[in-house]
Amino acid sequence: MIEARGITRTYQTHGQFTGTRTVHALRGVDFTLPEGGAVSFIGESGCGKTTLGKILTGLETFDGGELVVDGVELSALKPRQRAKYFRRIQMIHQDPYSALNPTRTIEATLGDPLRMRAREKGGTGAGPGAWRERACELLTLVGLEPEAVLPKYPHQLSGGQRQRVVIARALTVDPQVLIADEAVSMIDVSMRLGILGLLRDLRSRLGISLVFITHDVATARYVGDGGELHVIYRGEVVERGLTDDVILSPVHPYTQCLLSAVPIMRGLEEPGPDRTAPTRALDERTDTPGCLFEPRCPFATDECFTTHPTLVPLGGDGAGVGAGEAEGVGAAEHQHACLNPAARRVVGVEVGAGAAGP
Amino acid sequence: MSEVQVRGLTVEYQTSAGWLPAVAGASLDLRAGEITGLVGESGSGKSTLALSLLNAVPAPGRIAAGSIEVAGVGDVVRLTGRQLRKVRGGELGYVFQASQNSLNPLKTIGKQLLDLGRSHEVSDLRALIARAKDLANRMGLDGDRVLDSYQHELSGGMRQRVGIVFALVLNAKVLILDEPTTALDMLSQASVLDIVRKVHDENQLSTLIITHDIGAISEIADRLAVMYGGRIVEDGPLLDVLRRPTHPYTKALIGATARITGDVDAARPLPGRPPDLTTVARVGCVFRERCPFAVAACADTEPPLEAWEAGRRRACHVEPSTVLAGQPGTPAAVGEPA
Amino acid sequence: MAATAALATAVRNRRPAFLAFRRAVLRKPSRIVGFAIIVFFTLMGICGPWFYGTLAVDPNAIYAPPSADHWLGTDFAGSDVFQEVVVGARYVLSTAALAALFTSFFGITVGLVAGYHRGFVDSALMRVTDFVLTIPGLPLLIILSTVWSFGSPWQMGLVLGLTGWGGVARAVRSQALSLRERGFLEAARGLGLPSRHIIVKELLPNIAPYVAMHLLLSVIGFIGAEVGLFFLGLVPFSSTNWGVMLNQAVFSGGAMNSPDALVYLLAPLVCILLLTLGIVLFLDAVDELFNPRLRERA
Amino acid sequence: MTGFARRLAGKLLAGLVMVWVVVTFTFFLVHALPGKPGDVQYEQYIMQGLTPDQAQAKVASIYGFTSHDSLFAQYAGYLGKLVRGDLGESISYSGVPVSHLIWSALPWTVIPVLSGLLVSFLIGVVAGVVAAVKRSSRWGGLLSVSGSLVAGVPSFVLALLLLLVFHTEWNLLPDAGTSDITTEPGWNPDYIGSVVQHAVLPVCSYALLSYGGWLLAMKSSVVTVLGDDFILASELRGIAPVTRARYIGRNAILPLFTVLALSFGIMFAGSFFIEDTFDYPGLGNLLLKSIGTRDYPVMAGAFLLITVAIIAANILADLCYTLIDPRVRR
Amino acid sequence: SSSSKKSNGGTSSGGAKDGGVYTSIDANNQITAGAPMNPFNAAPNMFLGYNQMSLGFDKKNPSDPNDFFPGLAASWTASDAGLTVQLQPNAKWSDGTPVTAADIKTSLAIAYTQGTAGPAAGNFEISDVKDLGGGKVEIDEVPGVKNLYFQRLVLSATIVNDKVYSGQLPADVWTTIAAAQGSDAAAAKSAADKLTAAGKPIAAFAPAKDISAGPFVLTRVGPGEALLDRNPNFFAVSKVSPKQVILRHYSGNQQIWGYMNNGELDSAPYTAMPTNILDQVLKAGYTRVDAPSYVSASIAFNEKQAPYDKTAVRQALAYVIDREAVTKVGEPVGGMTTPYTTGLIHSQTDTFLSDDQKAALNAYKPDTAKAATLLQGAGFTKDGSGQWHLPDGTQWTITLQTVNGFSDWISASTIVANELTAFGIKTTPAVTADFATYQKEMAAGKYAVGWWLVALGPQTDKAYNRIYGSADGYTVKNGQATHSDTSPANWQHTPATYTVNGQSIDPGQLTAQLSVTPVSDQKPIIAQLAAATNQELPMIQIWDYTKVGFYNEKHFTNFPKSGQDALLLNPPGVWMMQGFVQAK
Ligand SMILES: Nc1ncnc2c1ncn2[C@@H]1O[C@H](COP(=O)(O)OP(=O)(O)OP(=O)(O)O)[C@@H](O)[C@H]1O
Ligand SMILES: Nc1ncnc2c1ncn2[C@@H]1O[C@H](COP(=O)(O)OP(=O)(O)OP(=O)(O)O)[C@@H](O)[C@H]1O
Ligand SMILES: [Mg+2]
Ligand SMILES: [Mg+2]
Repeated sequence: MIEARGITRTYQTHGQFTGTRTVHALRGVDFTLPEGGAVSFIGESGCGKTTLGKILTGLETFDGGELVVDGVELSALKPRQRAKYFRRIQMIHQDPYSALNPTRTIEATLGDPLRMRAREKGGTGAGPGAWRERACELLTLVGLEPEAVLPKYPHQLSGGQRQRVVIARALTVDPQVLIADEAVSMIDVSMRLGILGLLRDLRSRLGISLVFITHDVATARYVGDGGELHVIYRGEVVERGLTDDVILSPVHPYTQCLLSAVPIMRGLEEPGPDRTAPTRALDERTDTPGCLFEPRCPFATDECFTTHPTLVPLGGDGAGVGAGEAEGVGAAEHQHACLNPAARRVVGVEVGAGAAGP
Repeated sequence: MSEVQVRGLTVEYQTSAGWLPAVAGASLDLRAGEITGLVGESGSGKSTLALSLLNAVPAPGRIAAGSIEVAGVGDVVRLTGRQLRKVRGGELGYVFQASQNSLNPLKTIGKQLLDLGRSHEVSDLRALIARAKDLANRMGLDGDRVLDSYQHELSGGMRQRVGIVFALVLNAKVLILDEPTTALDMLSQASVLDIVRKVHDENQLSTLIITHDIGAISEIADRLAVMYGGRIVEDGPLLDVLRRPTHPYTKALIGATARITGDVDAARPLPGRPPDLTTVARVGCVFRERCPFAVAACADTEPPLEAWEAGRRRACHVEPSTVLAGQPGTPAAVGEPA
Repeated sequence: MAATAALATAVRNRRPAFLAFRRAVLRKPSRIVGFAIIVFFTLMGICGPWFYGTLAVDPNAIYAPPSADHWLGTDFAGSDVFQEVVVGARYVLSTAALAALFTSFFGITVGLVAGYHRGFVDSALMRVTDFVLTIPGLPLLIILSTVWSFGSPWQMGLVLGLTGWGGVARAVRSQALSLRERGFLEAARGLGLPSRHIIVKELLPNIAPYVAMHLLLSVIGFIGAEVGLFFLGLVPFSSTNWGVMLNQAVFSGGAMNSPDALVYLLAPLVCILLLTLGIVLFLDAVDELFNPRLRERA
Repeated sequence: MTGFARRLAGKLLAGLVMVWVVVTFTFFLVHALPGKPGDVQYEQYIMQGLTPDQAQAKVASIYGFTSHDSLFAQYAGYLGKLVRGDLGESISYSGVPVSHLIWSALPWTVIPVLSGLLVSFLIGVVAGVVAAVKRSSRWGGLLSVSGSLVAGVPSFVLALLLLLVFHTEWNLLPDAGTSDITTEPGWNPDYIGSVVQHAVLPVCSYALLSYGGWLLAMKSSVVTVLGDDFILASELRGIAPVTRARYIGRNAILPLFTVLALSFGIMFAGSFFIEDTFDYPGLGNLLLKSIGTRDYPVMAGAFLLITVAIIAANILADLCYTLIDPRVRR
Repeated sequence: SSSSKKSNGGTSSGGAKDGGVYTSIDANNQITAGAPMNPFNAAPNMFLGYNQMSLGFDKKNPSDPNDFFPGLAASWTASDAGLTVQLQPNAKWSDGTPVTAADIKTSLAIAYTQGTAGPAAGNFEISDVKDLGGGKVEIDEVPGVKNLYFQRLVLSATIVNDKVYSGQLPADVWTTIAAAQGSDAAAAKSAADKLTAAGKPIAAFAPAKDISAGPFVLTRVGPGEALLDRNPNFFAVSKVSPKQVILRHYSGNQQIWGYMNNGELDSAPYTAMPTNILDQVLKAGYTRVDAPSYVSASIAFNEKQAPYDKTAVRQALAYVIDREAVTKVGEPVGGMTTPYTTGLIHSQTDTFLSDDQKAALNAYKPDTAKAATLLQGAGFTKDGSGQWHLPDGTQWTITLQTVNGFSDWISASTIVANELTAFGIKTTPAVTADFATYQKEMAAGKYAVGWWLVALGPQTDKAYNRIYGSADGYTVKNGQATHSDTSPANWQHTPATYTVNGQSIDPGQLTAQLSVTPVSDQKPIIAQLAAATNQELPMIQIWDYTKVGFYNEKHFTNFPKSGQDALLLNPPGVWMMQGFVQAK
């Protein structure tokens, strides 16, 4: 469905007083998203997740690599032609508050793309009121009551409801891929699960593929069922594999740090035995010839400082040895970009038998 | 020994529908050396409660009833003017919800620190600076550099830590943190929580930490209080509450938290949407509409917050055992739209 | 069937807008006053000349004091000052309104296009905007007035409008730039909605309160500018209007020195002050009219 | 600081380009104007009793010959002279250098505008703070409305009203000119007193004119700052009220400095209304007079100077901002 | 106010008793600080009769163009060679040096460079200026040229100081003048150009200090105000009472009204004013003095534009307009309704026309019936609603053009428009922004009907020249008129000949003739022109202006009174030389 090959994106920032600075937002990201599949990206703030999402939806250009949608290389197309492909990829914004136009009712918000869609399809859309039916249908699909929601303005809805409307709007153009960038981080905890469940539902019911972008690994796990997890650090994927593989036996120290940072429910869970933390805070300005994570890595060696590691499959004894370089990989293999890979158990595990758990 | 005793605190806001309580009859103790976590959904009144500890409810709000006894100070609700100002920052350190923006953008951190010292008539400003640097260093900041920086030169996590420095530099014994990690990513959140714990322990503080993320709070809190619709609906020792939630809301909240391991399908979203000032039930239990255990009594009498076990309190008409057993009658609603 | 449904929706949508307007205006007495003043002058501008076709000249009643016949007295030619104020309102108001429309139109178009498209279009348009902003409008206008005889309100309005749109364009652009990064606009682009649609339906409503406020405020500004030009006698005129009245009161009526002519001077001055007051008072309601969030507050 | 210097240089360059554009624009505009300076003078001579031939000859000798160069050649010549600071010679004051006229008019615009601006800034800012703090009370609302009203009233209306009250009615202050002619110009108390007395009304007009703007700007700025988190945070830290007021004040006033420089430019451009009303011999008045007599070089010169003032004010505003605000300073 | 606290103190440096400060307005000068103190500048800081002198001062006597008050010349006699002038025995410059023949010679040479002299009718032609000694100076006219106005032109020439100005003149200026007046046309042309070219530096010349031969010396020029001190070396200093003079510039009538309202002026020049202001001014203690003004306001037609090419139309309009009422609104104080349109002001009509001739003139008394008859005769029709239609059927509308700042015209237009509209011709007044544009557009034929000043006298040839001169396409040279219908200044487009009383006349030619006819012989020509103008109405005269001046006896007495026209038509400086204006 979507295949990204070595996507890179650099920004030139012109500080008011500082000179030009180059920010490498993405440094060669590649992944394949099969139909109905899911890929999750996790990483800390500023590592390029949103940039990736925007590139995938055509809101941002990339300056290296190739994006292939349905076998078509997009860089070969004219911008106008590209739009058609990008339309199949829809973004769900992080902030449901700004993702809906505050001056328009939900009816208007959904109506416009639906009418446009109907016009494109030509006669099949039938009567002028057809879009309204479709709107109701979509709202029901995302678990909202159409009659109650349609005439309302965004500010009259709760965060969770808004996010559902956002999803419904994305569905108006019959997308094949949804990009969810921090889709639940601004939503009240109690309602997050509902949205995550909805996304998972859409995958299974409509066969929509999902790119899930987050810094919260736990949520990635909820939608990325059977999909891949990519750990991204300063624009570079440092580890990837099946979601559960990566969570349970991360080999890259960065992944381990990220996973260690997931709070554990004391009393219900126990911290993993090998919890680690980065030795210092992120400084995007440092440039090293070697591993980008080396300055913060608790396990860094001299080699890390000089050699830049690239993604390699986990060594023969690992769990996720895959089929290699063959096209159309079935189960994704577990890869990492670390010179000293060592699987560590860092995530909290449920307290086996204790007090009652739900 | 309680450092802070909140009794029957009611805080109201003026709305177009009149004065409505954002916090109703809340009673809470902050004990020395203990971190109390306060969780609840958005709009449940957490920030309002925290601000009223400093008698700083923003307009158009007012403390309508209740008392807040702070050890060595007395009832904060009765304080005014200079005395109140001295207590703020002096005895009660507050770390702001949006701590990223809690600093004057036009002044260096050091200068603001001096302002703070002068405002509290600290005689030895040099010592104050030294203490601030020390605090900063202990939180993993470069004290010298930070004091010479402007707010915009610091990252979100650094500002959060500077906020804690400001709260503690005058030797406050009580530390109140409102959503200290909400805007931060996982790594920063972990380090901030870590620091809070460390500082708390080193200074033997009474800490109140507010969040809506039950996971985050369980990392560091000793006690847990759960708020809903302006009421504290349950409290007790953290581990105990997490293991044995006896209020349906607590139970649901724990159950709605995404976990990194275990059965994905075990977690369930809460039905309905959280109430706000105007939609919260005026009579009966505030949670009853979303409560799978609701009984007839819930509709007309509000359950009081009462101790039911040593160190545990709850406000529910349903028997603790019923809730613990997790066999509700008929769920009130499923799916979000209520 | 579908048509009736659409009609029903339309009706449903229209009524709340009207109700919201009424509610917003009625919320404060000051707004009612402001709105009433605006309506009063608008009616004066539209209907004034119908009431008094040609102004009667009465050489035997020059500078008559206010009386039942002449509410505000008479002028140098024995014409009724009140009638002159009423008749003179149309030119002044329509010119100012046209100028405000022109500025808004140019300003919004340039601002939106620049802010939305960015890149080359943006920098080109912004250079032009800078130029318009830099050229001092009023001095330019008085120089232009020697070439152009701003005979009709259209011409005057156009010229006033052409010199004044820079500020709006800048402001609209910066708003468009910030809105552009807002989620709903990204979403609209992602959905493949046409640019025209996005600009008109998504961007525009969000800057509407700003634009409306600007429109009202610039009406005051333009009245000041044009009346000033007439007052200084810098532009030719062929019929009476408030600026002409001021000019004649001061320069041929001696209103600054003669109490007889004072009413003649004060009548247009007070009209300008009143209209300003009306707009100022009403402005407060504008935000509420456009922002559904504020509108709803009962 | 090199970044700053580069930025400054960039601004200046952009300013120069804008000046050039404006010069070009005015040159061609002014040459497109109908009516010759001689026509005006000619009719005056006729009315003084000269025969048409005499008047014609006199006009020809006074105004010299009109240039027969192509417009473009004239333009090139004008630019060339301009680079050397030569704005040409006045026509209606035959032969007097334009720069001389402009320099003698300039102080009579700059000084009143500046003092009016400063006075209104001080008063407006204080009133703005009051209006912001008391915004929910009746007085606060009244203050804001009065501010908007004054801001909306045309300048000449204000000037006329001032003149009516303080000159015609009470005869407290002179209505025209810059000083009493019988006083010897120079640093003597009589002259300075007279200048001040004559400047009161124009300065008041300028001040009134911009006072409302400051009030409104300061009010909204203070309201914004009051809502900023750091103000609440400082309250929660027990910062002394005086210090907090300083925090609010500094943060609120900062964005106004940009406006200050800008409004200098705006008032400069609008000065002719007030200068005409008080017959004050500033730049605006010079421009008006030169238009009346079709004195192209003076017209172009005055217009150019007004534009340069605006451009300079813009640059100044920019620099002001970067110097004061640490967020953009480096 | 600024003048109210003027002190009368200070040491007296002159002869007469110290009269303090005299404040007035110079209506002709835009007093500008920084403009040169040079009478030849277009905007000079020089004030005729105060610090700018001529040999004599024109009494503006319509029946004697050579009637002058003595100025620097105590007396003069015309001779065949030209004019011999006896300078005032005591005439001195303010620096103490005497006024000499050299000063006269330089000044007259400068006049050539300023266009006021030269080989054209109406300009003098001087062959030489001779110092006869003893203060006698002889100014010789080029032999063969007999300019009627030679004496008048010499006497009214501005006299400046030779030491100051001769440096600005080319050394060979008199040679050039001679060439310009020579018979070789080509050489004359190039010499004339040379003279004009020499004029510019003189106009721009800015002397560092005022050296005056008049009663006052310029001390200081402020913006819009000039301060002059009494010249202790003035030949008649004992007659001059004021110690200082403050002259304010003229920025508009309303400003003068304001000054008078506050009693700030000792005398005020002519200003148009409405009655309410007149009352106000009289109340403030001013005395009104009237003097004739050789100007008349009229509504003129562009006869190239239909229907104004028809005499009947112009006559009909004259019958509709009630000039009495118009004057009352337009110029109630300074205007006198003109009884007949003749091209001259009323008093001159009285002087030059016999009673019979006057009786034959049509006064065009308001008579709408006559107007209607005339129009119907010309093929115009009136529709049911009372609107007049042109012969081609279109509705007749008039735009009556006036100029901004001419408040009397603007006011008058209102009532004219009202009258015409009431008659059935929809008329709107339109105001052009300034006079330059007005003239330009008028010359370009843009206005069909507009206001126009006529009867500019006192010389009758000038008055008629205003109607049948350049505005009508005539150029007059040496009493010969040439007509061109395409000349750029030609906007009136009156026909080249009129038939009056069955006799065909060429008004342009007659006007040219008038300029070379002595006043005593002008009557027959004027009779013809007046009758033609009255019949054909190239313009409708509405009112004759009166020069209304004011004085206030608060500080000074002995002002010229009404009837002393010759004085009143001169600036107060001339009054003072004559011993008028004495401190109280
Ligand atoms: N338009 C832009 N111009 C310049 N730099 C940019 C731009 N957009 C993003 N960047 C930079 O690219 C990097 C990646 O940004 P991105 O927004 O993709 O991060 P993110 O992973 O989404 O972070 P977060 O978790 O905070 O949302 C950052 O360093 C950011 O500063
Ligand atoms: N200034 C105010 N005026 C009126 N109502 C207010 C005001 N501030 C808060 N409220 C209401 O009071 C209730 C409690 O607000 P509070 O900010 O204490 O909630 P919270 O638990 O901190 O929520 P969050 O998690 O979103 O920070 C909410 O319903 C809110 O709408
Ligand atoms: Mg992001
Ligand atoms: Mg909160």
